[in-house]
Amino acid sequence: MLRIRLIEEAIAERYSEQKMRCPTHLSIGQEACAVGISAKLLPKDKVFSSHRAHAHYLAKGGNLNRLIAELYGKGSGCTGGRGGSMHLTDLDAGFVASTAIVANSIPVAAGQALHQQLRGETQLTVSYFGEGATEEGAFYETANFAVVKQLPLLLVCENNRYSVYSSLACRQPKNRSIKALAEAIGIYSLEGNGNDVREVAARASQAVSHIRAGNGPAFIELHTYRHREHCGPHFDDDLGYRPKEERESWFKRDPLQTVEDILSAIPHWKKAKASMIEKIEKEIGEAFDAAINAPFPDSDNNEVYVYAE
Amino acid sequence: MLRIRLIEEAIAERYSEQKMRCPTHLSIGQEACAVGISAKLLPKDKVFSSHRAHAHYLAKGGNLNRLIAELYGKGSGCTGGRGGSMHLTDLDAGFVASTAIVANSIPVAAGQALHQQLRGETQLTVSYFGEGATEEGAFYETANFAVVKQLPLLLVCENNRYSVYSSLACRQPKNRSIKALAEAIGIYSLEGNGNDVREVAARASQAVSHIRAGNGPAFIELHTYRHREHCGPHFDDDLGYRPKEERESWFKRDPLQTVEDILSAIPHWKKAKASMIEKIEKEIGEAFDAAINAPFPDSDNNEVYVYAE
Amino acid sequence: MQNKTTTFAKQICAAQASAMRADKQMICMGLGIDDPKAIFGTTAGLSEDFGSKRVFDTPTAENAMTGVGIGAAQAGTRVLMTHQRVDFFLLAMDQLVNNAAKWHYMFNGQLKVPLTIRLIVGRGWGQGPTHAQNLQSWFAHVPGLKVVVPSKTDAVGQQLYQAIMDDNPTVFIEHRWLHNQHGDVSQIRRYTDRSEPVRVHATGEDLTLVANSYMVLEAIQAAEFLTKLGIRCDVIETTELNVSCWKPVFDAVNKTGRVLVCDSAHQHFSVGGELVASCAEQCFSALKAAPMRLGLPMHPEPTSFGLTSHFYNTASDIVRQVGVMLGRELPLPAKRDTPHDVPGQWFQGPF
Amino acid sequence: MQNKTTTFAKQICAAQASAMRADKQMICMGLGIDDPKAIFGTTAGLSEDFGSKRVFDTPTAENAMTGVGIGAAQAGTRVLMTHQRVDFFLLAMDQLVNNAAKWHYMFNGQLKVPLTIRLIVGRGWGQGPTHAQNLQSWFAHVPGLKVVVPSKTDAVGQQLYQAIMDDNPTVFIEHRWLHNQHGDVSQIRRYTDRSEPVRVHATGEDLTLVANSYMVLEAIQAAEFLTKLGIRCDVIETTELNVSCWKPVFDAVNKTGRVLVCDSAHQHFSVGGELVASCAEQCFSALKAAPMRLGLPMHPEPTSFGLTSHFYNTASDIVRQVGVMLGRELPLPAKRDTPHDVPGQWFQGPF
Ligand SMILES: Cc1ncc(C[n+]2csc(CCOP(=O)(O)OP(=O)(O)O)c2C)c(N)n1
Ligand SMILES: Cc1ncc(C[n+]2csc(CCOP(=O)(O)OP(=O)(O)O)c2C)c(N)n1
Ligand SMILES: [Mg+2]
Ligand SMILES: [Mg+2]
Repeated sequence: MLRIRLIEEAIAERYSEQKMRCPTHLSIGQEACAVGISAKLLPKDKVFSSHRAHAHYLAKGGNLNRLIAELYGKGSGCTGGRGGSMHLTDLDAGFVASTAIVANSIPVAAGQALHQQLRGETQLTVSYFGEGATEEGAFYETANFAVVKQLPLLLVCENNRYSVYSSLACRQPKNRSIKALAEAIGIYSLEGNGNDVREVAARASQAVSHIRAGNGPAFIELHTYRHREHCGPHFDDDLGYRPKEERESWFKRDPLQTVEDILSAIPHWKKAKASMIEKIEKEIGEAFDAAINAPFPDSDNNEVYVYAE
Repeated sequence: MLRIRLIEEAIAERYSEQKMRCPTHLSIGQEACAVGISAKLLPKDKVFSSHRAHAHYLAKGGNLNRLIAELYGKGSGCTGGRGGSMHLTDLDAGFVASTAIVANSIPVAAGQALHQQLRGETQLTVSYFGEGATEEGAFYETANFAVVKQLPLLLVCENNRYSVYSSLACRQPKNRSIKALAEAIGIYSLEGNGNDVREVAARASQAVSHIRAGNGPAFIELHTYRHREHCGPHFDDDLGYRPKEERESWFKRDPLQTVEDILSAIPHWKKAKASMIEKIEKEIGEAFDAAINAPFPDSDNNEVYVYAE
Repeated sequence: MQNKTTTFAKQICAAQASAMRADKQMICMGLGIDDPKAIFGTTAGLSEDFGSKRVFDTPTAENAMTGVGIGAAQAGTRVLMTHQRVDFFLLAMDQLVNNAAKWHYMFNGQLKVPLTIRLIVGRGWGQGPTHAQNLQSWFAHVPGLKVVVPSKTDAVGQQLYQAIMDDNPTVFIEHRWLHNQHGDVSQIRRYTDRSEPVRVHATGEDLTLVANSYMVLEAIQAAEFLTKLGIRCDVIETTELNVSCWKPVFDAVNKTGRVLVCDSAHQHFSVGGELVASCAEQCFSALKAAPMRLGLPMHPEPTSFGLTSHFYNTASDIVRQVGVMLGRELPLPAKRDTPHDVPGQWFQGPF
Repeated sequence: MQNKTTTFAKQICAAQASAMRADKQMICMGLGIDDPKAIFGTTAGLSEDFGSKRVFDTPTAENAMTGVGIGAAQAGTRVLMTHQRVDFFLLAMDQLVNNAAKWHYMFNGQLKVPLTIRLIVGRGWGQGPTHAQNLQSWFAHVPGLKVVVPSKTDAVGQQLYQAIMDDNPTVFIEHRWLHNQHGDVSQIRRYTDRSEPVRVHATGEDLTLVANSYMVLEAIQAAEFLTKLGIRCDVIETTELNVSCWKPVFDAVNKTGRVLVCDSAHQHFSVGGELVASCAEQCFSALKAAPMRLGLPMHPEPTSFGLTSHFYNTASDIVRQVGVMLGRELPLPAKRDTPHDVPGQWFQGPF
């Protein structure tokens, strides 16, 4: 979690140099969701995500160097510069794909789960998305199908209360419980504090057991909050679209702080943390150096891979 | 109800003459839904429907002559032969439109309700659709928006258990309650026996009061059963896609029989009914004669109305 | 091994069965795929032969189900999906264009999407504005999609088999009036033994007819009639809607100097338009007359029998247009004896 | 009354405000329409001026919301909807094509749909495969839709105003790189005082350049450069994508005998294709050289800065192609000093 935070902060810091030239949605503030869920996954489980995918990719074990290189549009990026931040993949890590159209990777994840079911595999598939995505019919249609077919699919909704600058008020009814909605569709559904990694892991554990026992799909709504602007590196609370009290109360519940409060009781935590940070920063520095020094892909190959052979 | 039944039976009888050359979905068996709902509507309320629209159109007061002429593709049809059975309209009666794509008139109905709300009118809008339509994202997205905006919209789902030849098993989870689903979306939701016109009217009355009191949209799930084939005039139970017991039990609960059981207690009912039938058959006969004798529209005008002036 | 006892629909069935045998993991899904009518008979017996795990009906949810197909396909399960009308598939454009068409490219070749989508174009018996659209030009405009538009019973089996076994997302567009077309059974061959993306049905010196889908049958009839008048036409079918496959068309037009495109969709911003444009670009110096096209008028198909008599182009319209291009008034073929809104006497409605 | 202080985005804003004043019932909706960024500034102030009942944000549900817009429009409320990218609107094709485009026709003139849909085409700064598509040819292929593709600040206000006040469903496609284009303020005029669907930006005898959207600016630059070389070109903009409005194009091509179409979308099965085809059909005997087009290659826009340097055509590509058509090697304009993936130095990313 600390690692993801440090990586994304490094991205944020360097973004203004204008060398990472693609739309970038940071997960800062929401890391506990990805980390808590991933803690209960096996390497062979598959993961799909949305435009806000860095944390999901990294928590599943996605390659750091290839992520950073992708942001720089380099040939060594995870899609060779073709997809950018919104289209990540690391098949070795089981992170299949993230996509930029709201909700449109959800049905694809269900297709992956269908494949797993047909092969009789014990793997499962996770689909991460925001609460905004639950307004799209694609979410609903997929959830229905997943129940009909009893697919090994874990739907994870990170409810950060905003879709770009839009609050819930104009998008969902007051008192909407997305968890209750998923339940009415027929999915085994859970809910939790997305800023508390232990709680997320506990819910993930329940959901994953349910699915691995062959009981069909599960759904988890995680309440959380994004720290930075929707797209880009900055804080944007000067824009005033999020109430000050709301923001402050959520920032106080920063998922890293929550963990810190617990870990700091451990003897020598400070020292251990410092050495962790040192190691991570070294790794990050190397990733950036490698990315910056890597060559751009050759645009002469732009015609390659339009069609599979 | 009797009138609608007799009209549709006349259509069925004459369909094989191959003069009504368009896909035609009969409502026979489901008439109580349209009649019970319409009983609680005012002329200025608006109605939208799906491919199976005859009963909704007639119950709202849609013109019979123009319906039959439309089936015959004549210039005197309600769309001058352009739309056919699946695209009915009678603006004078408040029947705005039916459409042939599953679920796609539901959001349009919500738009009509939005218009009513913006104008501060006390009218409401009804959207009729089948249980198959609730599998489409369009239903869900519309329901969500209707609650957010508290629209004067009545969603009526006629659950006849089949989508063409497909039973619920491959389309919706076991134990799915569409009513409960609508409730979880946030709509005031009711459910009832769609083959009992009094029960339908009672539910309609509740729903309509809720809406007219300014409390936002309502939803009614009506359980019912279609008697004929999905599209076309015949019975098709030789195909065996509907269990015999299921079919028989539903046919026993024919909505007309249910009413008959009550009315037959009235003195002179037989005579009254016979004279009603006579009157209706005369009306039907005239409608068919007029339609058959009417000229086809002039195909030289095919370019007219592609664009509004 | 050939005989006379098959139809277009049966060949489609056979192709699916062959593919399911060749790839034991392949699945087929679609609304009504296993119902008593079996999508106009084109999927008859599949669920019985391959089981309900591999051949299954779905909820009415075109968009998500397409995404499911993409997801299973990229995971390694070959997928065939079927929709009873092109019009219904409009709901699934996001999945088709933003995912299926782009994933192989966007993920730099690491993923591929062996997904085939069968779409059926309605016509006649009051199909009307929302059951008769052929949006082939939409699909052809999208890089990453393959678009196959079959027309003949002798080839459709192999064409569908290839589309299925191809590792790319392919839109396979069948015209409803072709399903009952009789013809020779032809063996489904190996995948590598590909049939041509462009088929030459006739050759001539005077003019090149280029057609797709049902219009191929009309073009062949027109050419036969014209032959009797001493006018010899090429009849070329663009089965694959991909300009880079169309060299045989350009060769033919360079030979005849005259091209008439017979399209099965609306006239403008169409496949027909692309063919005229490509011929103008590639064969300019050989052209003896303006390249021309016949397409559907720029309004929806009306429902009424009384309104559709001239909506679709027939062999007669083709002959007339050839006359215009040759500067001669030509006699026209005799009127057909079937009503204009049905594919043949065997059809008793409704679709 | 003219001055130099407006931009394309501001004119779009002004047109919406004018329309909302002219039609007191009109509504505007769209994701983020009233947020702090106001759709790249194109809706700034609207919700303040006209209230949140008439200008409102919506759930992320493109398909149903389009249906809602259609429903309100046919009921008598004029509707404007805005989407931040064309790509997102792929979810709404069923409502657009099966309902909006067809209702006036299908219900025999009894209903009409005064709905305008603003769509924005992304480009550069890593917009990539799913944020940079321009599907204008799709919309133009559908009878019943009007398609307007503006390019210049002096006209965009009137063009949008007309689109809104028109009683037909209109797709209004704005290129993201145009929003900051400076220009003269021009008064929004009455609806009846229509601007032309085809605009002539320059006239010449040697060759006709036909362009749409952002490519109009490139074509104008190319023509200016060519003038210095003594080559005089027409520059004609097809603002409305409707063949029946294009007589000025055909007149021009009949005059010059040479046409180069500069399209802003993928090359094949495109608006550019339709223009080439229509010119070949209508101007055949006047043509001195094969009609040509420039469009985007048939693969998605890759994201990386390193991959997009040659993806889009510029004035330089136009000049080179003109040289090819005239059989002369021409000098090319100097390279620009802004990075190729941003509209100007002012832009600091991300979109
Ligand atoms: C279909 C579609 N509509 C709109 C957008 C623009 N968009 C990009 S991200 C986003 C916000 C989605 O909100 P949510 O799902 O809650 O995710 P979050 O950004 O909060 O993580 C929107 C509306 C899009 N990419 N796709
Ligand atoms: C989007 C779409 N998909 C499929 C169809 C084909 N279709 C026509 S009616 C129908 C059945 C719909 O079932 P339901 O909504 O329950 O209505 P019912 O026919 O039972 O009244 C189907 C699948 C269609 N018209 N539109
Ligand atoms: Mg959110
Ligand atoms: Mg049903």
